[in-house]
Amino acid sequence: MSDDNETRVRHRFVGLYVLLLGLLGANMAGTLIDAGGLAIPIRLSVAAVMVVVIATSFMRLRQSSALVQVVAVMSLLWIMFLFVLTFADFLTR
Amino acid sequence: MNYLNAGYGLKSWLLTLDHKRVAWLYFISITGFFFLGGAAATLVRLELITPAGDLLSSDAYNQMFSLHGIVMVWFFLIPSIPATMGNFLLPLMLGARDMAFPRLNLMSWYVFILGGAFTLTAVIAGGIDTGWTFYTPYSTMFSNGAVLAAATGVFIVGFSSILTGINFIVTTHKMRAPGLTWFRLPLFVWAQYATSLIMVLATPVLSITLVLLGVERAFGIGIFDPALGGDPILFEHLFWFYSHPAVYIMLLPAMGVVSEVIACFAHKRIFGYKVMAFSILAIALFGFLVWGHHMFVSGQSIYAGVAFSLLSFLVSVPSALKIFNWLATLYKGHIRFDAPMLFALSFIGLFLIGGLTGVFVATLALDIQMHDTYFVVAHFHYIMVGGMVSAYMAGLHFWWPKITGRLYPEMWARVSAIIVFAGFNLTFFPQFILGWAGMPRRYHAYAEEFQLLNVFSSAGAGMLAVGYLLPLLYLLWSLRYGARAGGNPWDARGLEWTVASPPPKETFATVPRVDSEAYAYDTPQ
Amino acid sequence: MADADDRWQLLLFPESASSVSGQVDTLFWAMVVACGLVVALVFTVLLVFGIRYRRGSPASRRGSPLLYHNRWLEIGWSIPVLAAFLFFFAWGALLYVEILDPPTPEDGDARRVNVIGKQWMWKFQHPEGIREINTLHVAVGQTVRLRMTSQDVIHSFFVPAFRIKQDVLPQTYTRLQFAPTKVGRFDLYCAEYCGLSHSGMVGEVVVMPPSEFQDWLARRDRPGTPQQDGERLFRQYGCSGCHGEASSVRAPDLAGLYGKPVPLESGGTVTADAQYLRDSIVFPSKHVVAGYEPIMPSFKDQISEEDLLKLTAYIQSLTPEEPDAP
Amino acid sequence: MTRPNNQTTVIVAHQFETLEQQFDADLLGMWLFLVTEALLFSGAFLALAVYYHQYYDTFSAAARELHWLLAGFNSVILLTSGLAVALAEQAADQHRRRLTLWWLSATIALGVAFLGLKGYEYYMEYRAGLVPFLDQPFAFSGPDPHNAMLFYNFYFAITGLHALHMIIGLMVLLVMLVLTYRWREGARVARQVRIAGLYWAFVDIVWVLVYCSLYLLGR
Repeated sequence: MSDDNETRVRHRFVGLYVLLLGLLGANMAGTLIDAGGLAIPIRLSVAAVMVVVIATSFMRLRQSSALVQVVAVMSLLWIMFLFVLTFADFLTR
Repeated sequence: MNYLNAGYGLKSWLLTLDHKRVAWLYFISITGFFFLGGAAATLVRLELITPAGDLLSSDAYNQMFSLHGIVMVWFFLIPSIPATMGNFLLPLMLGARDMAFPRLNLMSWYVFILGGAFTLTAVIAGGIDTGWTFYTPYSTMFSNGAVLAAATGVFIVGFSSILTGINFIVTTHKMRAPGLTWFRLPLFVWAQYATSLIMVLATPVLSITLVLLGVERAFGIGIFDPALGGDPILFEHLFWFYSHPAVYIMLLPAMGVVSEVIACFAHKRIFGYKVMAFSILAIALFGFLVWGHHMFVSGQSIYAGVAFSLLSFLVSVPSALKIFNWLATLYKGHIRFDAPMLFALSFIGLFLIGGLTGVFVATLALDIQMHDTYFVVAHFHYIMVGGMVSAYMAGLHFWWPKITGRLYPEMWARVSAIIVFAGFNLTFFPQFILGWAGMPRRYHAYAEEFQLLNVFSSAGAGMLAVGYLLPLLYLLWSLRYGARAGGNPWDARGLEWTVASPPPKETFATVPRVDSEAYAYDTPQ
Repeated sequence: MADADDRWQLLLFPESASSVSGQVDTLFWAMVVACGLVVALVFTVLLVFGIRYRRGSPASRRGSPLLYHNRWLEIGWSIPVLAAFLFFFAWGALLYVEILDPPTPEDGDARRVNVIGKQWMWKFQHPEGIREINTLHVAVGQTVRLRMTSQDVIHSFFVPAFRIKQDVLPQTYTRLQFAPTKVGRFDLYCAEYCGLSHSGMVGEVVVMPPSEFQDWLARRDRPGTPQQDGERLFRQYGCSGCHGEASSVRAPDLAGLYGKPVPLESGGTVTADAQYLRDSIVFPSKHVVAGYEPIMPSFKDQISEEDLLKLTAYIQSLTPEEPDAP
Repeated sequence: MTRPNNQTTVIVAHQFETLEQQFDADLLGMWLFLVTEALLFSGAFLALAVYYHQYYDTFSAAARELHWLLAGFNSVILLTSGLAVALAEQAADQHRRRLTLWWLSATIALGVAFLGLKGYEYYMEYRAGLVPFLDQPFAFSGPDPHNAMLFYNFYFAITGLHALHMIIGLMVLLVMLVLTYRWREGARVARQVRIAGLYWAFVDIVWVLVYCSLYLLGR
């Protein structure tokens, strides 16, 4: 591992950190605008992007083995089962 | 020098990191819980001999069936096969020296005991009368029992199964001996793996549900409180998201055990190995998508009910396939009827009836009648007791020589298998009819016309008690007086039969290399 | 009920006494036969293989690869299983929707009975205002519609002879409809565990011939119909102050509201059914009607479940009855 | 993929063959544990989503009483601590003891600052009468106070659960600080810091979702 490489990794972390702060700021600023029915999906999407950034880079998911990636995706899939089937009830009452 | 005589002090057991000794710790503790739950069931059945509520008070009766449910589900059935035989055999079958995380393994037993202590505290400090389902708002606002202590106990014991699940998954992925590919694994390992997935994916939802229930009960932080606009049906969704897959935590390991036993005693490779392996995974996956079939008349949307019913029918297909494949395994085999095989065959019969009556309750229009009646009680006892406990007994007898190095008395074991089968059917078959006729469950006193079938049921329970006490006696007896078992008394295949009985402390001096399929019964060992 | 010989019955054919119970029984017995055949088949195969291929028997074991896996056999037995399952699923689902979401009877003649479950009794109020506890009198052949709620925990209204069951929830209205076809007394149970005297929360549905039922109605006190009481309560609780015709406060008009879609301030619409009316009294900010301020105070804990049902009945009566209204 | 390299000095636990196998097993185990944590929180979020669906107006009115700017600043603190722990992992990977100590201490300091601010926020809510339990008077001024209580119950339950995870995470990081200070073997420390860092990043993720769903969705 060269020092050069290390510096690059460090710069990437800092860059992503700035991106995260930007997304947080955008999401907070977004509350000042009336986006109507789109407000909730937009805010959740921005938060989802932040989650993806943290998971893939800070938790090094991208560099992890395929097995670990499958495990991470599995958790999303099961959370989806929980939400979709529960809302199948609440949305059709 | 084997793992049993490698050390004698209490400390060598209580601080052991050897998976084989941890399995013993679990064996002893879940046996205790089994007979505690059984004692509660005995009182329930005694009460139900007569229609009037005369033996126990209503309060005592409600506590007994709640205790029976909580203890049997969380402190016996869920840990039963994985924590005992799974713990003992998984590394042996994988050719590994131990679990991936031996300390975690020991810790999960301590967590289990801690959870048990809380639950027993609940029993002493006022009892628990919510049933094992803890439905709100009864559990949060109306019950006078020690709900908080019991829920804490269940919450804690949940972590024990989460830790066991993580350990098993990592072990199966990372510790397989060279040459032991996924499709060379015994089906027992597949079953443990799928079970562990369910433990890891379902249990946390129960944990958070109990946390929310706990803060509501303890601090009045209403989450499900209808008076604040909270929704009791939401609790049911969260509860059953765990508790339906939990049925498969109990059932899948049983299917694994039965596959091993049938292959050995038919002396033949399991028919359709890959179908069997994939159907285990399919059951584990689909098991997560059907929880709403517990709520067909709960006030859930009827459209959601229709969707959950369809998914429930789909999950029964892989289970049906497994039964057919076990039958096909017998075809042209060399079948021996030793006690493990008798238990395994009774598993098939009872699981078949349990499964088919499950199709009845998955049928929406019939479930209107059967929901919360004795039909449901009979159905899930056929799966959990008839199925799961029979398989547990099958596995216990099958691997007893391996675990202890001693043979059990064969004749007594066959007698006990037959008594259990007969007693079980006498206990629970009448309950199907009772439920169809409309006797609700959890009734302390009941209408007079239900008495005859209840008398049958209670008589059967007596038989069942004898059938379960016998093994306790003769297995203990065999520990001292049983004949010495060789390394492989059943002429079985699999890595666990290649080591001495009981296995040495360091199971594998050199890591074995595997170059054949599982169940290679065609080739002499 | 309690005949001395009652207790020694086998109960294979429980009493069947409602318009749907016969259909449920047909489905049940069809499944018993189908599953019985499967059980017989599996046990026969077990027995035959067990005897023929016991260790030491002379039967031939000449092998072929098909002994260990056979794709066509696997497919061959999964397809019929799946087909049979789908058949029973569809049958059960259609009947379920018919039972729990039934159409209004063609002659429009449905008795609306209010039901309140509480630890540990059932309280009924007839449309004529007659009250009963644990016993519900109805006429044979007449459709009965129950509007049910609970005062405390979850209960479940279960009449086995009618093959109907529905949970009764706090703060929520559930409904159930049945048409008895036999005269007699039928057991009513609470099927959802509700605490200490759960097994004591039992009652009876008494089904009478229509003429006797009319006599029974005539003999009973009539304290006032739910609608009449509801109208009185509407004034007493001050509802009329805002929702009345001469009111100066801007509040939605309630006449002709029931069963109609209501546009909401937050977007979307909701149907003005009984649950909506109840929520609007107890949780008024849950559904704020489009164009109105959320100024209505909550009447939570101020109005009993009985009175809420009466108010609902009154507001419902302000809309002319239409077939198919929930 | 960065891997610990000086295998010769490290004792592999007896059940493993190689250090690499052990490291893979540890990572997989930690990820599986995080899956269970994710499902744990998802249960609470599901309940919140169901109630948002039913009582959107009440919930958003209630959410507007929260101190969203203060909590936003707190988010910045937590994201920064996430960066710090990632850099600590990197430093440990390079076997740079002092740098690792530095970044770990920074992470812990930021985490403590977050909890302190969170506590202050709770205190302000207590003063404003927005704590609907423990027999406190509830002083919400909107239309249906009891309905709004439901929102505050969730607010305290979910943020409380998150704070509990923060405290556990801080204790883990403190242990890491001690282990790094002692520095028995570079590869082992790197592995341990890496796994502790995963947990801290997960706590970060949960907060992002908590902040979005409790503070921002209703605005």
